[in-house]
Amino acid sequence: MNFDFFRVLSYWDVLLNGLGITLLFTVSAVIIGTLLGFIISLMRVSPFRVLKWPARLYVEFFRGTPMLIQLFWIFFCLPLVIGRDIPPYVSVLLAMVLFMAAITSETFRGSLKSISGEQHDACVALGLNFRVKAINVIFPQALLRSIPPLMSNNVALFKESALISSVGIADLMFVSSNISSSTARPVEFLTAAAIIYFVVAFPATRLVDLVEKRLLLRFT
Amino acid sequence: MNYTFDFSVLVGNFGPLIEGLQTTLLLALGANVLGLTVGFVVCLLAMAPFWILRLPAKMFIEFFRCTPVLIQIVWFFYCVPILFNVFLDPITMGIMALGLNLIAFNAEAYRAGIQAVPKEHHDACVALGLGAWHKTVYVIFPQALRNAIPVLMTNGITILQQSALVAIVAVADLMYAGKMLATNTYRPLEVFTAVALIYFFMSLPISQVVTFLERRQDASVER
Amino acid sequence: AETTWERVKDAGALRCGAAIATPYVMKDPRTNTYNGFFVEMCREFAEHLGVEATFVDTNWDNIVAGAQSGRWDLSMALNETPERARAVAFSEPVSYYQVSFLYNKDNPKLSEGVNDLADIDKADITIAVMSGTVQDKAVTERTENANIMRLPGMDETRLAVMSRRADVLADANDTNLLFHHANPDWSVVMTPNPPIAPQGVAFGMNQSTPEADIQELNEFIIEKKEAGEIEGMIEEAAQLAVQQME
Amino acid sequence: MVDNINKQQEEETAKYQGAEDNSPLIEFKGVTKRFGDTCVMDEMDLKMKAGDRLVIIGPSGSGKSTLLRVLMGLEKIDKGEIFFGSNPYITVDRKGRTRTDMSVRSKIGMVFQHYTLFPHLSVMSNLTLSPVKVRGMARSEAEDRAREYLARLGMEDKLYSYPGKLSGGQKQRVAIARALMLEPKLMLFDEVTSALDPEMVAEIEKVMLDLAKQKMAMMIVTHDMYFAKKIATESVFIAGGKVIEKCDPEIMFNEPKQERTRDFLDKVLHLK
Amino acid sequence: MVDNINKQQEEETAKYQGAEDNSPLIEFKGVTKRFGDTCVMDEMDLKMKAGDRLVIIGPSGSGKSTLLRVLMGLEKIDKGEIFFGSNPYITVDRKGRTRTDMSVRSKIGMVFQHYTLFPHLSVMSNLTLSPVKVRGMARSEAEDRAREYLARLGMEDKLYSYPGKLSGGQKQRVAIARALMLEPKLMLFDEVTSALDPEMVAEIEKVMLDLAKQKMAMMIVTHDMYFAKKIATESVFIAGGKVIEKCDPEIMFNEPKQERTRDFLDKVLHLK
Ligand SMILES: Nc1ncnc2c1ncn2[C@@H]1O[C@H](COP(=O)(O)OP(=O)(O)OP(=O)(O)O)[C@@H](O)[C@H]1O
Ligand SMILES: Nc1ncnc2c1ncn2[C@@H]1O[C@H](COP(=O)(O)OP(=O)(O)OP(=O)(O)O)[C@@H](O)[C@H]1O
Ligand SMILES: [Mg+2]
Ligand SMILES: [Mg+2]
Repeated sequence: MNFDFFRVLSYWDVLLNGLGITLLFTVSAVIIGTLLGFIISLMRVSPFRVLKWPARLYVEFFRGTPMLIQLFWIFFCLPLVIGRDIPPYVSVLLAMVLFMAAITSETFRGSLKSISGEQHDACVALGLNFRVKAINVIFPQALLRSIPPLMSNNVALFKESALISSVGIADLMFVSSNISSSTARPVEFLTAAAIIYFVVAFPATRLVDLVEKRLLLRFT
Repeated sequence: MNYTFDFSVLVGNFGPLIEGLQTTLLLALGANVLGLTVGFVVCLLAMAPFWILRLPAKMFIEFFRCTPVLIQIVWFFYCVPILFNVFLDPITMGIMALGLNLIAFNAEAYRAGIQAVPKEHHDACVALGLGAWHKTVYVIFPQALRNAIPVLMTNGITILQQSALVAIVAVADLMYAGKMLATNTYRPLEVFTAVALIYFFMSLPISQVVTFLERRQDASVER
Repeated sequence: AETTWERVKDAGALRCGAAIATPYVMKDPRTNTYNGFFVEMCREFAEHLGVEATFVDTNWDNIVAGAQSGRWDLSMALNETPERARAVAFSEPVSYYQVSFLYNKDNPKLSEGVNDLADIDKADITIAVMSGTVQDKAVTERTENANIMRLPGMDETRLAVMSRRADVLADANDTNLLFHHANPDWSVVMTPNPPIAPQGVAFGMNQSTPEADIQELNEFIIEKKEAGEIEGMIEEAAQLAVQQME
Repeated sequence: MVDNINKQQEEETAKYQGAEDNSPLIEFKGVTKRFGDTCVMDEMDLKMKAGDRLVIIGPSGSGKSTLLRVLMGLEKIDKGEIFFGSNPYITVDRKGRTRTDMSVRSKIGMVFQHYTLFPHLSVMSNLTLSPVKVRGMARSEAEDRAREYLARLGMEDKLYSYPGKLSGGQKQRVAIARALMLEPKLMLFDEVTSALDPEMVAEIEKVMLDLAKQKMAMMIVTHDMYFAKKIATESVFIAGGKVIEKCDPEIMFNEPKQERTRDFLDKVLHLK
Repeated sequence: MVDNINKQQEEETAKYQGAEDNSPLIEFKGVTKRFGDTCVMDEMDLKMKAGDRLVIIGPSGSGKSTLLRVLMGLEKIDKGEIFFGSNPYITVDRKGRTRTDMSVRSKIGMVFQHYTLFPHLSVMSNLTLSPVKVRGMARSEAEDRAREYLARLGMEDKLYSYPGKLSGGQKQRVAIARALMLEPKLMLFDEVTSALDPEMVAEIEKVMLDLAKQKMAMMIVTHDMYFAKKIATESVFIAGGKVIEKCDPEIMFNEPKQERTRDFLDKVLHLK
């Protein structure tokens, strides 16, 4: 069998377009999901059961089921449940946001927990009230510690986003299998797509490592 | 909400779901067997002193960690036969595609476990006259394994969940059975909810064990 | 309550569910524009209503659910099957459909050629179909021994035959013919006689669509048919499809 | 028995020259503190006068840290009460909940073994955070005062450094300055030198001796008996949740009355 | 200058009663060790006789640990050679690579500050691992010997405990027993008490004094000058990669010759 990887070049703009869609969905979901995740992590560390338990259940559920079924459920079932139409890109974004919020809330919770008891003691000894302690001492440290794992979460979401092709969103994955079949050249185009994903994700993971080392150097 | 639930569609249709579940378990189990064994070998290669061994292992790991599982599976299913002219049954292919992914992630878990063994223990081995082999077998590996277990288990559940992706290439797993049933009965809500719950209750006990193990390891931070 | 078309007019857009099936519904990957003769029909019907046609990507698994849940107003290129009739309302058929089979002539398992369904209904043969389509149902009902591989979209079914994960691709006769035109060197199409699952291809709508609205759509279709415009559209779409594959 | 000793000691220490202000500063009355089943403070009584520098010694796990943490309001108590001056400071209400007078708590400062500086804030911000945010002091005033304290501790050149860039001794000096910023009436030191290199120990002990000269009231937990002897105006030995011996440091370190104190000192001073 | 001092000191120490065996055990000749740009050992010369117990003191970062680690074969050196008895033990070959005589290395045992017991093995397995796996000793013989050593250190009841269940002092005793199992000719101790509670320090120091009575050759890095004085037959002060002073411990701790030694001791002994 002969391969013609030059074929890929003539479709580069289409593939890039797909990547654009992928990135658009990823970035939007990262922003909204991270904010939501932060709120959920606060619910989980709060002393009130009414906040704690729903948050815990939510996180366990979204971490305990395949993202594909979450996507399907939100895409097909949610409109039936609420009895209203939801535009497809909203469904997909919602699925990604909910998934992202579940994993980032764990990240935030981990960093909140990792702040030693001694820091809390020091706040008492300095007479800091809850507001100052939270805003000036605990959150900044938790946030700094969360940066590297949050960045990893973003890369993970970027990769997981390939799933949205399965409900017809024209992302990189969708576009490449679409071209594969219409040009009858799956090897070339699927390989190209894999390489594009890699080219974006690999430097990102390196960056995570770098930032992690920097932060460790500065704050320990 | 104007939807009337009808979970009775599930009653007569548990057969295909159970069959799908069996396939899902087989896929997850097979991938884990590959991941736990070969992952260890790849980890050793990635830590080898010779770049000839190290480089390909690292490239393998990075490639699988930095591309979506979906494209790995799709690529494996459609491109491998074209490229290499090999035809395996879909379940074997599924196990291999998922297994390769898990190998990469587990290799990293093993590596982290090995690196988490305190540097002082290497020194202690020298002071005790333990050679490289004894040190590795009796001191480093047992501790590394213990360190790695929670991550290995987490990776194991993740691959159980990722195995749902093989439905997209028509391997008849739980997700696929669910999709078929949803299409045939026109009852996606009931079917997908049931499928989601099945996945959830498979992952839950394992993730509870992981939480327990992590807590225990945190409690015994000592040299 | 408002009727469906009134609501569409208010919204200013006719939403059409698009699952890819050349030449009925196609999407040019380079420009992201939709074409195909069902797409044309949608555009013209939208014009008839005085609105824009918008297209919502979907696949064959979900094309019915989408109409049911009101995700779009019209499901394009839906075959009229009794099961679907229970879930959605159909328009007049726009064109006619039957199942054909495409295979690789170099496949050793099929070296003797395929003349009817019995030739491929063997335990070592895998037939790829788009899941949830009529060909899926038809082939499932009529075969006993062959393995059926249900894939979510046309892209995947074609990839399956190309990669020889599947031996035979069961698809609409028009669609298969086009694929054959694009790959004449290895593919062969067999159209069984008597035809398998001959039926109309129509628009699907939510069952709550008022009778009068359906009637309005039907009249529109019949008018086009009688004017002979449909054949022209099919021809045009087919040519476009072949071009795209090059 | 313990009560007897305490009374006897109080008479003796009253004569001791280091203690100049005889008004009571802190008084523990029958304070009991349990962690689950282990009773860390068992109906403990303890008095400290305003001019005192009280050194607390005792075996590991005897509850020295717990004593200081209770006083700082970091741990609840199960029974008893603690007075500050003549006001009740920490008490236990009818439902067994610990009540703390917050206005009193703000008069006590504490320095910990592991510095516990805020790593994301500069030295300056570490010092000014509480005065500005809680006490409502003007920022410029707080900064002036921070400069003054840091200069006094020889750290004027590290004003805008981050804690991660400082040595252990420097961190501990910043932690002391941070506690002093609130001008506490009483400072608590819990093994503040034991995480430091031996040479830096001398550095911090010098700072504490300087504070002693300024008549600051201190409670000090330390394992360095030589330093303890030098700084204390008063010393207690605690073990098993009780005050075993409380007396003049001269007496404690040279001829302890109690068998257990002698035992402990022999061990720690390597006399055995 | 350093050479001069060393010669002078050697004459003096020869008279010292503690040292009975005058044959050389360890000799450093011009050993240089760099970490990147910092030179931690700078053409260092050092001699130790077979009966000696050499205490090494010096400021933090002066290279005391590095000296012991080089001797244990844990660090490479850049120049110079080390003799064991009359045999070259560690040398540098023409290409700058460090060559270590493995048969000699197995005659040296080392105990570390942080115990470094293997947490996944019981006390017994910690002790028998090396004799059985490396020396090929029969398991029963190794276990007998382990029992003997543990009994000698008062640990006979913890034979099958896991390190996680032991106190710091107990862990350190096990670590010492583990090193002794190989019957080394020379034991290296690197601040073995500085991670321990003060009372446990006494426990471990007692064990070391017991070993001293049995004439075991030791090199000891410690920050406890009182203990140093008690155990040493010989002492060196190092700073800046050089041996600043090497002499009888009586002289070192009472009237050090060198300004820098005096300075250091004043600080550490809280005399300043
Ligand atoms: N948060 C806690 N939960 C349970 N037990 C505790 C807690 N804090 C302290 N303890 C126990 O209370 C006892 C006293 O501890 P404390 O830290 O006050 O001793 P200490 O005298 O400061 O000892 P050290 O000299 O080792 O610092 C110990 O037995 C300890 O195990
Ligand atoms: N692995 C290493 N890489 C780089 N520098 C090192 C390394 N180990 C030690 N050093 C440096 O070498 C110098 C000597 O360190 P060493 O640990 O020998 O000192 P020390 O005398 O034992 O100090 P301490 O009393 O604090 O234990 C220090 O400046 C240290 O920073
Ligand atoms: Mg304490
Ligand atoms: Mg050291």
